[in-house]
Amino acid sequence: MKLITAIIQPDKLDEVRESLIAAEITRITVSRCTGHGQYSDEDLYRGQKVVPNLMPKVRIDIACNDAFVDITVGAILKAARHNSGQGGDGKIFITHLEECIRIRTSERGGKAI
Amino acid sequence: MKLITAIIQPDKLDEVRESLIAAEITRITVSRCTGHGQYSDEDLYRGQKVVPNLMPKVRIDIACNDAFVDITVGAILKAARHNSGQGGDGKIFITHLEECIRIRTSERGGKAI
Amino acid sequence: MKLITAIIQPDKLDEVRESLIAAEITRITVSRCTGHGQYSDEDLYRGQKVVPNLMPKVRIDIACNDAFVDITVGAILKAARHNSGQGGDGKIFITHLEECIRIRTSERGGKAI
Amino acid sequence: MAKKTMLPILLLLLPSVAGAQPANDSGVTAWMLTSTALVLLMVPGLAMFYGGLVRTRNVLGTMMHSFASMAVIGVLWAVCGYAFCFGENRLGGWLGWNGNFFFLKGLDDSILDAGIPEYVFAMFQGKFAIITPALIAGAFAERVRFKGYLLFITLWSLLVYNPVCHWVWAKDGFLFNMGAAGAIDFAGGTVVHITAGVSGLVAALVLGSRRGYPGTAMNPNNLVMTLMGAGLLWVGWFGFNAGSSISSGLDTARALTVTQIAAAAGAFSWMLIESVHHKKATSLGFCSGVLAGLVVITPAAGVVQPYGAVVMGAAASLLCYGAILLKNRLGYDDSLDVFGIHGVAGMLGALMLSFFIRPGWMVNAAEAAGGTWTVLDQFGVQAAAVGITVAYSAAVTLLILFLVQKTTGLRLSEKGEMTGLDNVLHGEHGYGLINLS
Amino acid sequence: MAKKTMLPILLLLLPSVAGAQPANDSGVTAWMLTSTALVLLMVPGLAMFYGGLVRTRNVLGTMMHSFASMAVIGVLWAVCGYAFCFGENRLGGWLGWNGNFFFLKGLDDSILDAGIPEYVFAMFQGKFAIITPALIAGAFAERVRFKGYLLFITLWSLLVYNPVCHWVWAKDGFLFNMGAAGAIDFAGGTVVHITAGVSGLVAALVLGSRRGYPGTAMNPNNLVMTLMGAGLLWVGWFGFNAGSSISSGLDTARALTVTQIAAAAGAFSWMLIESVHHKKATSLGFCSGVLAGLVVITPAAGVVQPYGAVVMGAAASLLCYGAILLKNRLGYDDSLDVFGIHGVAGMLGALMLSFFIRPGWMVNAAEAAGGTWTVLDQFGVQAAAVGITVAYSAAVTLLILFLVQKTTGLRLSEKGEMTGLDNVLHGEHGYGLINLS
Amino acid sequence: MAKKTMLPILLLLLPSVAGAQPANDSGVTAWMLTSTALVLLMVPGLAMFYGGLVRTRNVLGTMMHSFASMAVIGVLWAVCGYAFCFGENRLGGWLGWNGNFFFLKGLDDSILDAGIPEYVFAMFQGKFAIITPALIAGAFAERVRFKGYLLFITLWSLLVYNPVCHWVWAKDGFLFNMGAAGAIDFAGGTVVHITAGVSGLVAALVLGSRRGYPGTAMNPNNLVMTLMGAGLLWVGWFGFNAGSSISSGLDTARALTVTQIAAAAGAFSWMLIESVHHKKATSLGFCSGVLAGLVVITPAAGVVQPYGAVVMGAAASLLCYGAILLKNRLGYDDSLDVFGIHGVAGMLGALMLSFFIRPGWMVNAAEAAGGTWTVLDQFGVQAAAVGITVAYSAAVTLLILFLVQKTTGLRLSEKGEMTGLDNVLHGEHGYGLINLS
Ligand SMILES: Nc1ncnc2c1ncn2[C@@H]1O[C@H](COP(=O)(O)OP(=O)(O)O)[C@@H](O)[C@H]1O
Ligand SMILES: Nc1ncnc2c1ncn2[C@@H]1O[C@H](COP(=O)(O)OP(=O)(O)O)[C@@H](O)[C@H]1O
Ligand SMILES: Nc1ncnc2c1ncn2[C@@H]1O[C@H](COP(=O)(O)OP(=O)(O)O)[C@@H](O)[C@H]1O
Repeated sequence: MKLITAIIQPDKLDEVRESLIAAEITRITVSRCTGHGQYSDEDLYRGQKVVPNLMPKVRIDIACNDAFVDITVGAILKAARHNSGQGGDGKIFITHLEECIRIRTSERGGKAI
Repeated sequence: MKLITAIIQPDKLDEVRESLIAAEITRITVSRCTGHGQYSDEDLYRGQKVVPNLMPKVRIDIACNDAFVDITVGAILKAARHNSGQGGDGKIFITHLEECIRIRTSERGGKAI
Repeated sequence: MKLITAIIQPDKLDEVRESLIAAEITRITVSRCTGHGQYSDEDLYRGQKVVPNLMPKVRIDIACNDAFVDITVGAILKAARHNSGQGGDGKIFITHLEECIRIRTSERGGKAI
Repeated sequence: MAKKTMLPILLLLLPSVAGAQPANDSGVTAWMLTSTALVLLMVPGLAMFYGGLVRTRNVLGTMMHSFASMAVIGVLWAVCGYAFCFGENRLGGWLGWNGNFFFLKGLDDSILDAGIPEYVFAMFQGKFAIITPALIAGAFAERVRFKGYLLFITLWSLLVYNPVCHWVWAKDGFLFNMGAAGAIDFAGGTVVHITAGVSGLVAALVLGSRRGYPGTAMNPNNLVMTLMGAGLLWVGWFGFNAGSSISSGLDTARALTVTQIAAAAGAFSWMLIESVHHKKATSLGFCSGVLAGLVVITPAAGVVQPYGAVVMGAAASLLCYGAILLKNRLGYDDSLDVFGIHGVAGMLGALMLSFFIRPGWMVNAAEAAGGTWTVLDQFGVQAAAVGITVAYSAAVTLLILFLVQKTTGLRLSEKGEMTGLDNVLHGEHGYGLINLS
Repeated sequence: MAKKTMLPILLLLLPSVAGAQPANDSGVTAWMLTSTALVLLMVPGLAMFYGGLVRTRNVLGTMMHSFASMAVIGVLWAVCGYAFCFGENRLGGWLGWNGNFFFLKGLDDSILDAGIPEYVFAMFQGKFAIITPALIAGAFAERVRFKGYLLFITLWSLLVYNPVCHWVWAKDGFLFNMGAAGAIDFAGGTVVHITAGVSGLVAALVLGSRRGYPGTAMNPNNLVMTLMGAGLLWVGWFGFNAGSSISSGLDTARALTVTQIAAAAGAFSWMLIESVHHKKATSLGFCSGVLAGLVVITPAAGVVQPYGAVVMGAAASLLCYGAILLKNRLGYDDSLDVFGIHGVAGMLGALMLSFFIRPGWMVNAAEAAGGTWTVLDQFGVQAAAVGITVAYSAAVTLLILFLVQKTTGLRLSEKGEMTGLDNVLHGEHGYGLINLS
Repeated sequence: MAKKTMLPILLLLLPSVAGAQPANDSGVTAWMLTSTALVLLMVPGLAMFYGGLVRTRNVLGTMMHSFASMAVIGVLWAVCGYAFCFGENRLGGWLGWNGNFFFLKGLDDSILDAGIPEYVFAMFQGKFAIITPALIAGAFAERVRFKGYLLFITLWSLLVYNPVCHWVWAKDGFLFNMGAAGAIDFAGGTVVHITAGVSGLVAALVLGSRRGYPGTAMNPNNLVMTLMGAGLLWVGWFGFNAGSSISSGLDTARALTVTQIAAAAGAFSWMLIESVHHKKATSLGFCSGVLAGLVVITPAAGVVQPYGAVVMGAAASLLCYGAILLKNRLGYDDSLDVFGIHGVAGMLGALMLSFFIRPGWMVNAAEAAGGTWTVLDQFGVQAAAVGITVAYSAAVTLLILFLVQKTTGLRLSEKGEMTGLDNVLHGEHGYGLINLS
């Protein structure tokens, strides 16, 4: 099993979720974070363009069985990109997941994903 | 060492913390997240029941030595379950932790947990 | 590749970021969390000192190539410590990162960090 | 607001024709100044109420809908709005006009018979003109372009608000003179709430639903702020209704009293309904009940007594609750229920008041009618006023929407909707606090 | 509020017996209307103040405690509350009653001698009846069921507020007539703050502490909102106190002035105390000082001069600060310090005012007493009024708590407490903004 | 505020010398009481406006800057501020003094010729004294120590505000008597906005920039609250300006009208400018435009007519927008643009009003001048008043800063700045809601 962590632009959350659902990946956990990669978004503050050092991002965590890693990554890549890719579009990190437990039933492993 | 990440229902945070403390696991990190697993909680909005697509959840991260993994998981399982388990009760993910460093002292490894 | 996760005191965020930038580590993701380690900070509430059970913390996630792990950890350790180290200064966790993908370009591995 | 309890009282509003300038009554002026400030307070109140109900990414854009009306209509009203509303009949009574009111220039020394400077009346009225288009914004929340919105409210104010206001509140307005003693609209049941509610409905239908509606849940970002806003609206409404007496005496007191009671009754009933229906009384339901009660009593505050206010407040909650359930069934996206609350309760109030009119009023009306004047007679007048307002608002709003869509455009792009108004249209984020920086 | 500076002035409040209706004074009416709106503003102000202090999961539920009082007591007051408070003595003076006030129906044309429509007086008074039970809610915040709470405030309003209000402010109330010139309670030291404070204490003791108190820290979810709320309370209090003169002249001005000064002095002192004690002045401390100052001056605003206001404001902060430290020592859970602020400062104000009464008042009192009337004489009267109010409120609240617990129940289940009021009782979340969606 | 439209009117403010106490006018008193409450509302309004603009870690500390002024100046004003401002010329007219006003003790029975109790005038004026130093705080936001700030505003109130207020508004103030009919400052262009703006600029320069400015982005923590605050400021400004007529009649109405119009015009223009410059109209820009419009009309509200208000509001937005761009170029850290908005628009208003004065005023001035009085004559007077205020404020603020830095210290340590005011100075966190607990 793998734990896939994607950092994406907030405005892409809806699309990424839809893309994941289309790929039948429905169980996910999302949270707000702030990141620094390449500059991109800018706010206005009293007539001045302000480039925030840290920009709002969304983090998506998905635990999945090995067979689903490519599907998941593909679904994210497809939806998270602005046009044909632009600075700030984000990253996907994959780590090895040793165990997964469903709290409701105490099931473990792949079937608990 | 392992990193145990539990996604639980917000209303169970107090109980899970108490259960962990009872098991002498006191060092934890928690954060807010939002998740999609099975539907469960519902809000009311002007007379209509609304099932949010993403529901508020709490994430607990606990780094622990291998010997404590079962105790920790057990403590969480016991406390995080609603009655005898219900949809949305959450998940526990376990990954391998390669190193742990206490910032205060720069200690490393198991004794820094 | 490794994923370095540091839990630090909120008031050290600026310094840690500056220290990382000085070490040429610019890509990071930060988020708010709350933690319980050793007691430290205290608030006042109508004349009473209140020691919160869970205290505001900041989480920093940094994916980096193996060669940069020590530099990154060193930069954090140096900046995150209050004076010569005090309770609550935080922890650093290191896990193995199997894959890293840049969403914009679909690049993978070390060069995508 | 042109008080309509009886014709003779209305004359108070007219500056005397002859040279004799009426005297200023410092007490009435004091209350009308206060009322003006209170109605102004409703604008941030509304911004907070609406702002809290949308998703996080749209909070500023939604608040700006209310605020921008202060700027745009605030200027427009001074330039020509007042002249259109309170000038003499033109174009067969479709609109008023008085060149002397252009830029309010003829008002500098004018005192009305009610004992207040005409400036105060003009500013008080101006606040109504500001808040009415802002109300509509709730119907198409989270999906309109800012420029298009500004154009929309400008046209709407000129073509819908001004004419209807003229008909109902100007001394030569045709609804003002309908029947024995005029169609009763004390503080804006037709002029404000029905026009806004109906136009909102039309706009929601024409623009279509938000992306993802109704499948995706669209959680309010800040119900806490919505509650604050509802509180300010309640307070401001005292100026809205009690100020509409253009006096500081018994009529004012009566309006204030029934306003307070209807709001309480509306809130109480909504809580009750929800408790029965869902076993839980929501805070948003509470606020909706407050609003329903306030809206229903708005046309009626000059003629109804306390027990009538209780009945009307309760009825409004029941009907609005039903209307919103029906909307959910029908599936159109009147996002913040502008029609469900303002439209429905406004109509209910304008009609239902007929059955609770203070006896004294009916006696006078009978006299004016030169014989008898029954509840049913008045109900007929009210129904006519409602019908005309509904039809006119709907038709002209449709026309305006067409115009706006052909020019600046009104509907935001799908991408813009996903990113959110705040970022796309205003280059800002509402709550920096939720992200570390 | 029945102004108590001197008996003769009080007569202004009574509609004349003979046919001659007093004339309306548009200025006084304007200020009383404004005051009514200002006191209403205190309800959202209180909701914000309290709402910010509880944990995130209880923010809406806590705000609803204030808001719901607007709905429930708002209706109840119109139906019978006013009749109970300001009707003539019944049951040996325990309560008032006037069938003519039922549903306020006898007020439709009534103008009081003070020159205001009786409706305005009734509505102004009604706001006090609304806010008082809402104050109590702070004492048992984060742990009561909504239905039980509604029942509690209904009974409490009928059985505690109405009688005490009648005793203190009705012209035939026994405390109103105690001693030479009555027990002094200008704007609600006894009627509002002592009753609420004491009843809150009793309720907190009976219901017991929140789960985890005091071990678990219970962080305020939004001190920023608490500050806003304190600001609105300060503003609203001008209506509360200056409106209680039922006039728009010298007495009003005096009340406003000492209110402003006592609040400032209270805030300043609390900051000072904290700076000495903790080297830090907290914002919550600032607000507590404002409230302490406002509460202490409430009974006194009609008789005290500026320097007295400074002294009383400072004393209130000192005593309340001590009272809260003591509470922490004793360990009971008066969650938002209703007793510590309102109870303590209310009692202090009612007693301490004796030493700062404007000389003119004492001269008149001496005359009324037919000879001499000393500070100690008045202090005795004040002490009696305080003692009676404390004992009565405590006893009857105990009874009501018993009743409520036997019927709907009042204490929330432990599970409910952990989940939070918002979700369990209202099916909502206060801040959607904190969770992505 | 001492109204300056014509000298004769001013006399209304003076209690008659002879025994004959002027009669209280309940209407004027009602409006002045209301105005006092409205100006008080500006204090939480300002706290919200400023509080929303700083970073999360400084939100409470920044709000406390506004609130603390209520406490400190609130007490100081009652003790001696009023005596300094409105007493008779002392030290060659540098300051006023009237021992009888110490602790406001001579005011207990005084009624002014304007028909209001002097207490009300003193309290209304006191609110101006409270809000002015609070405005300055925006210039050095996020980097001052609380104790130093308290000392700073105390000294500043005594040494800058009180003298300038005396010169401009006391009947024997030298600016009040300059030229034919005095320097025109209806509601505080010089006394409030120029003094605050200039002093803010000086303080920002002396204290230096925030750590990391301008490289690091400093995102507003809560623009939503900033919008709410702007709304309350707009409402409160009606009291600020219309109350400054010390009447409830035509002058009041005129002031209210132009205030409303200038604010709307300012907001509208700022939106327009931003749309052209950045293709986006921000909500903060909207609020800035509202403020610019309100500030520019403040000195002018007594003499300008509606079309003038439109022009001045628009001009203010344009100039302030430019001033802020220039600041960004120059790189100094006037954090919340106190100079850029209040200083610049205040000066613009004080000067520009000369060209829009109501003809009637000029006729009277000419009479008073015994012949002719041209726009340029008045412009000269206005320029002198502005120049003197700027120079004096800058110089004395410099002195005060020096004093404060030598005693309590004013600038926060770098470590404190990084941790944030809330935690370091007040031991609190603004938003518990953002962290689980
Ligand atoms: N090496 C990294 N470690 C942690 N987070 C990262 C890393 N690289 C990128 N991120 C996160 O992803 C977000 C988007 O990065 P982006 O600007 O698209 O990266 P890049 O510049 O490599 O294309 C950043 O704001 C940050 O939150
Ligand atoms: N495979 C997964 N990957 C990431 N998060 C998950 C996964 N499964 C569950 N979660 C998280 O756990 C929460 C609760 O899941 P739950 O509904 O109890 O899961 P299940 O339906 O498998 O019993 C979800 O809201 C989500 O945040
Ligand atoms: N074993 C752990 N697992 C998860 N989080 C931890 C752990 N130890 C510490 N933390 C996080 O780090 C923060 C600071 O810990 P600290 O008090 O400095 O640790 P210690 O007491 O070991 O020195 C805690 O508040 C918590 O958020």
